Formats: sequence, structure tokens, C-alpha cells
Amino acid sequence: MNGGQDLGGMHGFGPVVSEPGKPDYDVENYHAHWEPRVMGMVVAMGACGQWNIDISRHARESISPAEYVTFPYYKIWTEGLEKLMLERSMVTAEELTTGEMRTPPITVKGRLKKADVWTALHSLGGAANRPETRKQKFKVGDLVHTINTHPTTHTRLPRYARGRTGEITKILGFHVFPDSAGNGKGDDPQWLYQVRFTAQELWGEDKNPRDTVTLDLWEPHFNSA
Amino acid sequence: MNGGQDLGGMHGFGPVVSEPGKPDYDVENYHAHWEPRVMGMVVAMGACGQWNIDISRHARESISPAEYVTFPYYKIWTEGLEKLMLERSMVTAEELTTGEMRTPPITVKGRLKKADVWTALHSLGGAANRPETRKQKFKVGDLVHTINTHPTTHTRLPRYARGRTGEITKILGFHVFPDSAGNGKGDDPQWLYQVRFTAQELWGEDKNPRDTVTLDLWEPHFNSA
Amino acid sequence: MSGDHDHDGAHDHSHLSDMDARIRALESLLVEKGYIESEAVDEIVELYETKIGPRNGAHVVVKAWTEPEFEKWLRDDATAAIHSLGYTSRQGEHMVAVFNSDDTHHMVVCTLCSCYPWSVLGLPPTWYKSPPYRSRSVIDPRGVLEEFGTVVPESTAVEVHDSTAETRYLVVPQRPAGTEDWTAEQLQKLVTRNSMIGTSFALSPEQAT
Amino acid sequence: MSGDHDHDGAHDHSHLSDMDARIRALESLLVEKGYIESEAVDEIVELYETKIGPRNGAHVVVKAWTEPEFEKWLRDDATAAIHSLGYTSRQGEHMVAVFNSDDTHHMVVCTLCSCYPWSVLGLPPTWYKSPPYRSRSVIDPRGVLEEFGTVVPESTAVEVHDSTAETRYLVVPQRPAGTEDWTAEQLQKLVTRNSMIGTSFALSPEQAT
Repeated sequence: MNGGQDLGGMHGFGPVVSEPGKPDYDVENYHAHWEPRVMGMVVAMGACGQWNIDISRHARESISPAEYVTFPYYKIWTEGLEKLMLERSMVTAEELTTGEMRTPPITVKGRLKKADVWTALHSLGGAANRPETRKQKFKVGDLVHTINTHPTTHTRLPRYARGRTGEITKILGFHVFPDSAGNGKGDDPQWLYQVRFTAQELWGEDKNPRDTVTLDLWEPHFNSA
Repeated sequence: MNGGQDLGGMHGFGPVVSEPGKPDYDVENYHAHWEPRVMGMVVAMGACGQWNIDISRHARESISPAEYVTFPYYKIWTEGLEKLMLERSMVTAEELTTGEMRTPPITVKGRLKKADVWTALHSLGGAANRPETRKQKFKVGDLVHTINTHPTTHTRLPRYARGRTGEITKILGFHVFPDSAGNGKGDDPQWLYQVRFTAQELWGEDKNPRDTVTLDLWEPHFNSA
Repeated sequence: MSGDHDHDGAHDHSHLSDMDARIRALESLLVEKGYIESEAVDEIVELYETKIGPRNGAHVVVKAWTEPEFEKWLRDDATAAIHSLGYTSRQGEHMVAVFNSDDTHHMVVCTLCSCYPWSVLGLPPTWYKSPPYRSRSVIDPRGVLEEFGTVVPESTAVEVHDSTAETRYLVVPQRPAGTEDWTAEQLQKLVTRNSMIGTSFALSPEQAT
Repeated sequence: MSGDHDHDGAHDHSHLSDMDARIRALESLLVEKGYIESEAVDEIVELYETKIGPRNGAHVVVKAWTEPEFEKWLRDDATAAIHSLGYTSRQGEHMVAVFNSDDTHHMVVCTLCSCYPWSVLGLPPTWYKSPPYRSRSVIDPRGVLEEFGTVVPESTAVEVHDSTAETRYLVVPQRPAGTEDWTAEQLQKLVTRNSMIGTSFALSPEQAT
């Protein structure tokens, strides 16, 4: 979707760095007490097995663009988590407001225990590659032209790279396709490639002719150029 | 610039109409007492002759996207007006904060008086056409391909219509070029055309094949397709 | 989440009262500096409340419905035809009239700001300037139209005009059936502002009564 | 305008205290429902504060700097090379290592969300997830780099990697001159988090002392 999350190429948000040149800018990852709790809860809730990573990304990007570009990032995560739980009747809106349980929990696949955290985090269970059921259509060096599509649903092809010509620079594997999995339509694995675009192709002739941007894109995102 | 103002094609802002089907939805133009004052002041300040309409548009679109998509529209106008006056030393930041004059006014071209309002509004002084100093390059029916450019400065070619093929459907005249005038670089008049794009060209194959969007674009915005 | 929305609502209210004070201070400063006269601002506001509004556009539309020569003029040179009626005020210097038919339904937007034909429609409604309308009208015009209760058949093309230049678009809606013997005055009541933006049809005789 | 900004600042503060209460309520609800254990959340937070952070990545980088065979493995199969060191935690399942040189400077972004190689760098810094970085890094990478004090010559290509899939990018910065006889432990102090995102170079010996 062309939501508030699709930020690549926008102007006007101001500087990245408020303290220019500081060697390792912004060492802290959190800026309020509630932020690490959100991070930990979102990770822990994964063990319930009620959604995949693409569905959780889509939940976050579905908030209004006005909220997306003004909320602290872990507040976006909070909104996404609550939306996912509400959709699945894991909680009710009233429970979220009061913080008190009024309805029984739904049955979930599991609950993460403290002793299992290290193992769970290191399990590689989140790997996105799948058994290869067909050959890749493209090889390194092929020129491809991305499709111009504007779905209201989840996609990992950002607006700035649609309808552009690039070169395949790596074959990355046979991976879950987020444009399907993020919309609740199953893994539908596809061949995944690194595709390199020149800055001039993406942004115009005034860019440095040496500069490039790579994106990792799946076969349905492009055709032979 | 690819700022908060470049809204065409974004998703996620929600419904337009909160009372579906109401015959003439939203009859009122104002929603607070201060809004008509801003409208009137912005119109009246035009008589001072310190900027053109394109410069004032650029001042408005230069606020942060986070502000642009959350502020009431006349607040965007207020921010733009204050920015223009500050840039020209017509007011100081301190004066804006206190509302009290601390520095003398600058010399301006004129001040609009009540008795002259009707005439000034009807003067056609804002006409954007200019004496034709050359022939137009394109004719109705020509296919043209818009440039893919992403200036940080003012442009009237929105992101969604860049790098797309359309058809010239009207010749509109020899008009001030906002991509110059809005950046303080003079009128630089150019031939202006209505260009029609199919919805499928702009947005993809799933759109109604009959639907179209027209934009009014100047010769520097496109080349022969 | 609802608690949070309440909070944002409260924030909006404080914004508005802040804005009242801020704009009062701004006006008094600009008057003191001699850049503006408050009476002129009053007059501008007054004119757009009483004289420059969608009745101008309805006059143009009904004249086109009832006088074939004017209709032709409006198609060929909308600027001259509209100016001939005295509607020469700002944001109407360069006009294009687009005529709805069974083949094509026109609607108007300004995705980049709020360009709107002030001379014939007055000031734009808030929704016209809002992110939902500006973002969606070009990519999902039929979805927007449905929210206005305006269902355009799949077989009728929707043509959206994005007002990117100083050209201002006036939509001439289709004349409703059953109005053959109506007077100009009666017909004008059918021509709503939204029908001249293209988000609605002209009212039917039943809707108008 | 400054008055208005103050107001927005105050709004941010109330947001934060609202959020503290909201998140406490959320956690107690999820615990009561049996979906999570607070002790597990504590443990996750603790691990990302103490065990899973940029020292992992620095270990990988220095090993590549000092062991040609490991460098080759990292170029050919970064996933296997990094997993061999035990860095198999989430958001590191599929790794690509990109090597800075005089010809090409690499930097990493996720324009669509906040994809980041947690297994080797820990959690992303706030700026990495912010609209300024996500919007500008792909269209104006050299401007962003200059804000970090990182000037890449015009003759060196800047290659930006937008992390649109589950592939996670680790930048291997150039080994600073004058470190030929340094130990691995000494070298690791030169490898900052930002140098592995590509927004900075590795520290020079002078900067590290």
C-alpha cells in the first residue's frame, strides 16, 4: 500500500542527525521506559503463532499516514500489535482501554517462557527461504523492468522503484512472498533477487552517475526489460 | 518537491465523506473563527506585491510533511504567510510571538483598502498567460512522456505522473512556469497543455480501462513519447 | 486506542483556541505595520460569503443547459463565456468547462494544493483540501464518488482533472430528466456545488422538492 | 511559530506519560490472558541490552579484516560465515555482507519499515527508523552521509541497500590505515555500529584513542 510507511524519496522531514559528526550517533535504542517493554512484548507475542512477520508489518503500515509520520516508532509497533490482537479476538477494545480481562483468552500455539528465550531467539525459525520447487527465471546481469502497481494491500515494492529498469546483481533464494503472506494468502514462495538501479534511473539525470540503490525483489515484481 | 503536499495516489487517509450521500456535503467553508481571517489576510497581503502565487504555494508545501498532513488547511496557509514575511523581514519572529510591532515595516507596493476590494478581486491581475514569444512544440493528439525528476524545489509535476506516457488533449496557452516562478527565478513562460493519462498507465492494469486523469503540464515537463 | 484518539481530539481543540489567539495577534501586527486594513479583510470575507459562491456557477450551468449558443461558447472558450457574465474574480482567470455525459463523468481535484474555481464556486469546502480527497481522487475516483452516493456505471469513463496549473475546471453536470419545461430559476436549484466539482450529479426533480 | 512548537513539544511529553500507562496496562492484560510472561519480556530486553549488539558485528568485521579465508567465506556466503560464529539470532537468518572500498561505499536502509541485522548489530537506533533517514537515504545518500561527518569522494560510488526482503545487510568498513600490527581486540574498538550501517567509516587510530 502507498501508506505512510512508503517513505523512500520524500522531502521535507529535515535532518537525520541533530549532532553532526558525532562518531556513533544515538547510542541508545530507547527513549522512554515503555519502549523496551513494547519491543519485548512484540517479540514474545510471536510465540503465540497467530501471525507472520509480513502480516505484522502490514498492521503497522495500515495506521493513518498522519499518525505514521508523527508517532514514536514503538508506538507504531503498539498500534500494530493491538490491531492484530483485536482482529483475532485475542483482546477486546474495552480490555485494551481498561487493562482488565473481561473475556477468556483464545487458544494460542504457545507461550514463551524465560528459560526458552535464548533458544527461541537463536532457532532460525524465522527463516524465509523455502524448498525450491522450480528454477529461477533470471540470472545475474539480466536487465529487468519493475511493474507499476499500486495495491492497497501489503507489498514490498516501494513506489520509488516501480516502473524502473534495473540489473539483477544477486540471486538470494526461494523466499516467502510478502505480497501474498502479508495479506493472509499463504507463503507463495518466489525467487528473490537483489536488483540494482542507478540513482539516475530512479531520481533523474542530476544524480551522481556512479551512485546506485539495490532492492531485494521477487519475480512477480518485474519482467525482462 | 516530494513534500507532504504531493498527496496524489497515497493510501490510508480514510474516507472523504463522513456523512455518505448527503447531497451537498460540507456546506460550510470554515470550521473556526480564525479561518476566515486567515483567508482574508492572505488575499489582502497579495496587494503588498512581495511574492507571487507560486512562491506562496512553495512556502506552504515546505513545512514538514508531518505538519502538512495533520494541520487544518488554513493553519498551513498561516505557516506559509509567516514564512514569507519572515524571509522578507516584513516581520520578526519576536513580533509574531508577541503580536507587537518592534521594527518598522518594509516598503511595500500597496495596501488594499476596503473600497478597492471588489475591483481588485475582479481585476484579472492574476492571469498567468504571457505574450507568446514562440510557437508551441506539440499539438493535440501527440503522445508525450513525462520526465522523471525529483527536485527539492517547487514543481507542478506530481510524483504519480512522472515517467508516464500521455496524450496532449488541449493547448492551454503560454503561461508562467511555476517550476521557475515558484523558486524566485522569474516567469520563464512556457507552453501549457492538458495531458491525458489512462488510469492503467498511472496505476496499473487493474484499473477501469476507460478511466483517465488529466494534468495541466508545461513543455519542460515532457518529451515526445 | 480509543483513549488515545480522545487525547488527539483534545489536542485539536487546544490547537483551535491557540490558533484564535495567534491569528488575532497576527492581524493586529499586520495592521500596525500598515500592510493590511482590517476593514478590507472584513470585506474580502464578506464577499466570499455573500457574492462569490456556487450560485455563480449554477448560473453558468443553467445558461448552458438552456441556451445552445452559450453552451457552444462555454465548450470553445470557457474563459470568455464565463467572464461575459461578470464572473472575472480571482482563481477564475483561465477556465475550462467539462461536460458530463453518458460516456464520461468528470471530476476535479488539486492533488498538490487546493486550486479551485473561486470565481464560480467560491471557496473550496474543507474536504476538497483534505488529504483523503487529494490522495484518493486520482487513484480511486470511483471509490470517492461512491462515498458521495454517486455511482457511475463501469461503462461510463471517469475523467479526473488534476488542477496543476492556473487553469480552473468547472464541471457542467447532465441536465436531469423531467425538467424540460422548468424555468432557469427552478433549474438553478438543481445545480449543487458538488455537481460542479463532479463529486455528485445535479439533483433530480424529486430530490429538489 | 516558536510558540506553536513549544505546544507540540508539550504534547509529546503527555504522549509519553500516556504511553507509559497504556503499555503497563497492555502488559498486565497480556499476562493475565496467559499470552506472555513478564519474565520472558524482561529476558528479551536484557539479551538485547547485553548480548546481542554491535560487538557481534565488530567481531565479524575484524575477523574478515584479519583472516583472508574468513573474508572470502563472508563474501561468498555471509549467512554461513556469520552463523559459524554463533550469531544465529532473529533478523539475521539471511545475511549479505557488503565490503567498502575506494571504489564503492555501501550504506543500508529500510525505507518501508525498520529491517536491520539484529543478530549482529542489536536493535536499530532511533534515527534508522525515522522518516528523515528512511526518506532521504535513497534519494540523497551523500547529503545524509555528510550529516554524519562522512564525506565520500564524488569518484567513489555510493551504493544504498534498501532492505525490502528478509535479507539483512552488514557493511564491512575499510580497515583504517596504520593498524597493521593491531590485535583483534584493539581493532574491534574501531568498528562502530554506524560503520557497519555505512553511515560512518571505521574510526581512525587517532579517533579511537
